[in-house]
Amino acid sequence: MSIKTFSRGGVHPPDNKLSAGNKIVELPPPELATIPLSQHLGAPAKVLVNRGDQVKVGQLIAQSEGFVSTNIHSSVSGKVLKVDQFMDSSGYRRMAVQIQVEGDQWMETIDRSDDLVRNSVLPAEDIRKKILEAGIVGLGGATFPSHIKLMVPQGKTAEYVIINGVECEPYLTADHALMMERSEELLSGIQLLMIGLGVEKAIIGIENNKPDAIEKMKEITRGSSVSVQGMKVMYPQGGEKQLVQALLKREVPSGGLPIDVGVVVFNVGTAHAVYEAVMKNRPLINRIVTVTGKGLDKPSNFMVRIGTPVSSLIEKAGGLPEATAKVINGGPMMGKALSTIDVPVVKGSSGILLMDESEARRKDVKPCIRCTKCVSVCPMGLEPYLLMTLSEKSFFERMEPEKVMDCIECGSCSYTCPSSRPLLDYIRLGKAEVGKIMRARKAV
Amino acid sequence: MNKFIVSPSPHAYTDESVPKLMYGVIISLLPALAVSVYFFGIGMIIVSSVSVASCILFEYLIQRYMMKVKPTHLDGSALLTGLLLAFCLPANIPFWIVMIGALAAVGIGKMTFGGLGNNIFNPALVGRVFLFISFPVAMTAWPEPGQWMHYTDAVTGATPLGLMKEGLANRTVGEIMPEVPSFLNLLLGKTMGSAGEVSALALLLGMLYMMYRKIISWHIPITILATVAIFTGILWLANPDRFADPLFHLLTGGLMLGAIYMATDYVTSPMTPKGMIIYGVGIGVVTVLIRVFGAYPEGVQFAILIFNGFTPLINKYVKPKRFGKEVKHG
Amino acid sequence: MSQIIIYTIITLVAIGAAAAIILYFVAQKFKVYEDPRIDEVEEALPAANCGGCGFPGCHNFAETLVKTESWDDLFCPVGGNDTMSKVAGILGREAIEQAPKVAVVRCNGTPEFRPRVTTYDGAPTCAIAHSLYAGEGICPHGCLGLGDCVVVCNFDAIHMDPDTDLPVVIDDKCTACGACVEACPRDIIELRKKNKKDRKIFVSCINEEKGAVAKKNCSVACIGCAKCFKVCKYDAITMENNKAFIDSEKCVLCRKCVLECPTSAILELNFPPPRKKEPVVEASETEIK
Amino acid sequence: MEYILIIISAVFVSNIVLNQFLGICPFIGVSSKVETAIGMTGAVTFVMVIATLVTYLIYHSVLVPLDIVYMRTITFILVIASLVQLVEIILKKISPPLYQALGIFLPLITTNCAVLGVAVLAVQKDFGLLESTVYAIGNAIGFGLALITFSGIREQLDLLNVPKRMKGVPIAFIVAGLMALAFMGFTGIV
Amino acid sequence: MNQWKNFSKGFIKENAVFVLFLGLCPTLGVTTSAINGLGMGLATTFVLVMSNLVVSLVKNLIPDKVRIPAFIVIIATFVTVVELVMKGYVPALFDALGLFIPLIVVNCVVLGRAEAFASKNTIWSSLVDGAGMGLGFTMALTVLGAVRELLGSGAFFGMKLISGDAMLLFILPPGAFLALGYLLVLANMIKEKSS
Amino acid sequence: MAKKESTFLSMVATLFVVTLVAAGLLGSVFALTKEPIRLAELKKKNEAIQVVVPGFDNEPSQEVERVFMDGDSIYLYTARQGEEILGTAVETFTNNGFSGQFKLMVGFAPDGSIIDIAVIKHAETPGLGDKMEKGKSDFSVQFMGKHPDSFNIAVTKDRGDVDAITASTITSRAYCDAVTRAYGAFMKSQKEN
Repeated sequence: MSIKTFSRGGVHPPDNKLSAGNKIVELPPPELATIPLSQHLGAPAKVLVNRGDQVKVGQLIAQSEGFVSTNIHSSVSGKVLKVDQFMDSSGYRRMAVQIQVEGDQWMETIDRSDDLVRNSVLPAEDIRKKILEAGIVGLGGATFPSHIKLMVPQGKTAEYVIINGVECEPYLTADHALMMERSEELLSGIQLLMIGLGVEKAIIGIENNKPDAIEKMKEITRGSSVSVQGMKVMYPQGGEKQLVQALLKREVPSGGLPIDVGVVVFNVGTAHAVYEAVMKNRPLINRIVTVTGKGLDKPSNFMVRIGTPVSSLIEKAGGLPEATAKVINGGPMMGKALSTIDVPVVKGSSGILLMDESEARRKDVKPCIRCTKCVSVCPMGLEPYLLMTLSEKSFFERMEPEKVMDCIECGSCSYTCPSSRPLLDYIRLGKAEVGKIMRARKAV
Repeated sequence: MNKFIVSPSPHAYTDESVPKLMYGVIISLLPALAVSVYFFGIGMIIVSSVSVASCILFEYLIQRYMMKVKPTHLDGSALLTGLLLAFCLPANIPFWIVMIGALAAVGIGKMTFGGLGNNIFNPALVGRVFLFISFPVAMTAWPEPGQWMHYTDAVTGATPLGLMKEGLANRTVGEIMPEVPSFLNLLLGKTMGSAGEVSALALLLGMLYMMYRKIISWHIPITILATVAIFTGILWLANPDRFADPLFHLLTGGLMLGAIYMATDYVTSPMTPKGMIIYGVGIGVVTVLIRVFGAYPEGVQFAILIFNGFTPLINKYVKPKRFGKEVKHG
Repeated sequence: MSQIIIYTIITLVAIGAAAAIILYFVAQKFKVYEDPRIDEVEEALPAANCGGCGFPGCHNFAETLVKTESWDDLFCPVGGNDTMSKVAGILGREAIEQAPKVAVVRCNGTPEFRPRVTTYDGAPTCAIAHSLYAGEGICPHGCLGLGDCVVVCNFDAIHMDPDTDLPVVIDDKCTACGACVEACPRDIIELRKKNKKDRKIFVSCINEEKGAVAKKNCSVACIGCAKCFKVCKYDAITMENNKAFIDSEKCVLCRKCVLECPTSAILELNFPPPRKKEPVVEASETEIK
Repeated sequence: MEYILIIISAVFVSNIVLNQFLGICPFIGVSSKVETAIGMTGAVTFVMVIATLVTYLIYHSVLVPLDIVYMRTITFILVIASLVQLVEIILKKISPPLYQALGIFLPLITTNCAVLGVAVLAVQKDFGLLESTVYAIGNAIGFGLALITFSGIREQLDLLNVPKRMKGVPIAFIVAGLMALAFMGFTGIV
Repeated sequence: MNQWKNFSKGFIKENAVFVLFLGLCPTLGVTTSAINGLGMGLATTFVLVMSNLVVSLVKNLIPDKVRIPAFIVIIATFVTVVELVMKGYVPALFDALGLFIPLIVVNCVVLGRAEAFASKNTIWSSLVDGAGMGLGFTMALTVLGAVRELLGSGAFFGMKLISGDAMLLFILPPGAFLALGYLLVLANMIKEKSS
Repeated sequence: MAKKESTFLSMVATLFVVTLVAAGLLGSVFALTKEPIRLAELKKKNEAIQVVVPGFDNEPSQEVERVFMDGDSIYLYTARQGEEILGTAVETFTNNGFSGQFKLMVGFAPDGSIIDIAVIKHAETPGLGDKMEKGKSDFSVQFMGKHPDSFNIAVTKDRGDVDAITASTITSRAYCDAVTRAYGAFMKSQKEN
């Protein structure tokens, strides 16, 4: 088969997968864990514990509040120090539970053994319920509660489960490591998702810069209804819509979801978490985080408890280099810059990337010369140069017809601009303003 | 404690930059420049250096003293404008006319609109057409190639297109063709014409280089050349006595220079491939219309300016194919 | 010769009469109801139908004048101010006399008081920085210093002070149009009553953190101690969300609260020479310069 | 063929706006948006053709036989003014959508010198009835071409960083000048 | 009203061309030389003064609904008078101005003043207003004409200042637009300076 | 302000009066200017004839002859001094100008040689084509005294004897076309008489 990729736009930033091939290192629980109540898209969870309470690993400490929301579990055992506002990665203060770690006592219901459990006999409904209870969210970074994806809306049918092993972000290797080391569990998780959705076919998409992962997954999935597809390296292939289009030649309609074309997409990490939740009864309390950067001593893939401070991760990877100028939560294309490293790892943290001044600084902004590069790299077929100008000059009402809401914020435009224009910055602002306009219209 | 830099994503950028693109274009112009200097000698050297120097100087002066902004005269764009302006002037034109052209190009064409990226019309072309209309005599006296040491005193003659336009009034194409340089000479540039437009071969080399560097895409130049070839081809087939053959039209005049360097100017050309094709076809058609039916022997500069004017409309109505409008099953 | 004059008269009169009669009857027959005020306004306009106002004709312009709320960009170049005020009269839109107001910036978080812990490197607008993170200073309510308010001001009445990284309002130029209030993503700018000699007293902080946190973020933050609230005899001060607010309508500029404030979060501007409390007055002086 | 030449000449070679300087006021005034420009073009086409026809008839059946051609200006302007109002009133009643699209531009056309200019030019050039009509259509297209292109450019200029002093009318004239410069290329086509 | 103020406003503060952007067609069309601009300006001034005079005379006799047609007739009458007189006594200028003489009828300045000023003011004020606006218009046309003549044919009021060709562009249509555009910028700058 | 009310009657009456007065005024101005206008036009024509066939004392514009050529009429004016025919002024045209039609007045001596040529009306490009006008360049001078039989009225590019105006070959060529047409008309009228 020909090498697949999506049909429109895309860029190819240097890979920089420094930590590729490094084994996953499991880190011990931190001394002090801060577990935010809002680690997912949607409403923050409602806290169930009070100051001074004793909690165990895996204990539910905050409950899903509303439809788009999810449960939060304690990732450590110990005493609740505070339920208060703590600084999050953006410097704003949000509610979180801070726990003084004492020992490592787990909930009795959790199966902590390493034994592989295959072939679930649970009905689809129970699988969905377990996923809901375990507080699983999309681990690729979007943190959309997974149980909602498993509820296929009326009138629509799911045909395919697509598993996203693309990891198109430069530097990040967490998914790669997961596929290499937990491939059996991953396959089991995929099969659970298929049962949960009542779907016969699943495809794992992996970019060609991870040949060993493709090999491994192909070997394991042989004979199952799960197929593995190697893909041309191209950012942002990991975007849901791009992935679906690349693998199935189906275009998710504007404003729609993959389910509109009969597809549900999960990240490999999510599939693995589903396995843990359903087969081992273990809620989402830890995740794999890549800690990387050119100045770092030991770029690593860590298995970390949610709530561990980022600073301690960096410490374990060799310590913060003197020249560090920027710390990014996630990859260089879509990650979020941190204003301080005293923030906890959350469900959506896929990597911690350190950059020095020369890498981090943006170049001086020059005038747009309309070179068309941003238009040709936009995977959504938008015109970033126009959107930015409209946003800059506050012509927000003209941005809606230009489909600004289709923007997936992949950053390809800003990446490619020879004038170093902050295209995505302004487009994001425009999206927010257009969103306001649309909501106001709906309200009338 | 470290003071971290915070910025929205993305946090990675390409190495491309505006100066790099501009200098890429300038490199691709070197073969044509070399050919021009070879044929027109000192005249070309004077014209191009005066043009480049005045464009840069005027850009600096206007930005510094009239717009009161930080001058950007060294970002390569003024240099490029100057070079392109020199390319479409006769190599024997007095230097003060070149300076007026540079003032028109930079002052009217570019700075009036706010500088790089804001102009609607291609500055070099504005300069050229401004001069062409203002100083028709000086702008249509073309030096014969090979006069190394002559500048304004060079012996002049008519361009192949001029010969054709004049000749067709009472003679047939067949009778005129012997007076026109051979196609080989047209390809190499041993003919009369604006300094930089004579050698089709050198310009094509430049185009290949720019395409290889991905500075320009094929859409605009190829559509223009193809449209001109097809349109003149039809006319030629219909009446070979009245209309010259397509090869003649492709190799003569400023077509190559216009199609490859002027029409592809980022700022003034459409943003989408579809738009570029509409633009290219339009320029091709208007060029041939003016060449064949109009009063001027050459039309490409007017055609490009006209379609520079249409570019905003093209951009408004020709959008890239959005993701996810139609859903294909299967 | 007189024959030609007669022909002229007959022709012109005939054409004129024909036009008038046809128009009259057609107008009767094809009458369409319209807001009568539009006609009234149109009457007041010069009827030059020149398009100088940017509208395709006086009628259209009149319609817009009647129907739209904001007349910001509407002006008739032919009739000038007289016409416009007449139109305003017809529509009863005489501007309601209001007590003059002026914009004040309610943040005093200079780098000295509010250390900068990060460097912002995104697009230089407050709106984008605000949606991204707390800002260079640690206070998530403080001024971002990127000047969105400066950009929107049509009267050059506001500019950034490079020493304090805070915007400065020039009272004489400020028209209290409110554009900056709208533009500030953090709602730091407020329109307050204009007092004699541009004097004003206000709480130059809008943070909602608890006292300890606020103090940590910025040394001149309002820590919600309510001392000013207790000292004010005119009920001009209210406490809400851990901070004080001085109502400019009730405040009599007695300056008791200024003396009381432990963090110098209450600013007094344009008063006679300072008596004590140096940091505040210094800051205020830089602000009015 | 002759009619085609008349049209080409009116549209490109001696474009009514860029070459003859007629209809400059709406060209500057009603060109800030493409949609408005299209509406204006429709209205101008409509009125220009009818006005040229009617004035042609009046000129040749009244003024010439009575030997009072010096009355041209005054009769033409009267006729055009009444005509515009007539069209406006009728359109408003008969087709409100069409009125919404074109009607709002109608009053502006009375003082659009392009309409009177074309009517006068058509009789000056000794055109026949059909020729006059074609001439009016050609000029209307020419007006539309210039106006719509120009409005496209102005929409774009809104998004660009035009220097403050140049903004508005001055830059509009510069753009018009450069368009006129480009249109000079058509010289001699007809 | 202060008559001097009333008169002088047409030159700078409410200049028809540079400030109000009215009457642009003849401004562009006839200004290939200063003398043409002057001639056109004076012709327009005559019409303006006369129509202002007559309109203010009859303003109370004309019902509102027909005032526009009546004004148009009045204006058109004076335009035709100008047309006939010029044809008879200055045929060369008439030929040079051509179509733009009848087009004074549709010059917004004329109808605009009649409607906005003359129909509301006394005869004397209307006369002064018409003269002021008209002479302001004349000044604008003459300046533009002089600039174009100077740049385009190297002459000033017909006197050749340089031998040989100048920048032809400026007496051709594109030059009219460009020259007016830059003059407007200049006018803006002067306005900025003065205020 | 006391304005008249807009009743149908008052409206019609007002318009009636206004148009009546306007028409009366116009009619009288026309009557006054009719003669000067006629004279001005006559003067213009006579001046052109005066340039190309100087020295006449008759009214050449009264001695008109019309010749049809190339779908349009060409007027010939005979200029006399006393009884002697000084020459014929031919009002000719060409449609090949750079900007369409232009008109020339060509004066022929009775033997057919060109006395002088004047431009009546043209729209050629200023600074280029308009150099055909007398005084703007020496272009028209080269025709003076030449006889079309011996002087090939065509630009040198077309193997004729006329030196074209620099950069305005089209105008020059059209000029020759008009002169040739004038000569044709002149010969035709000579033959007929």
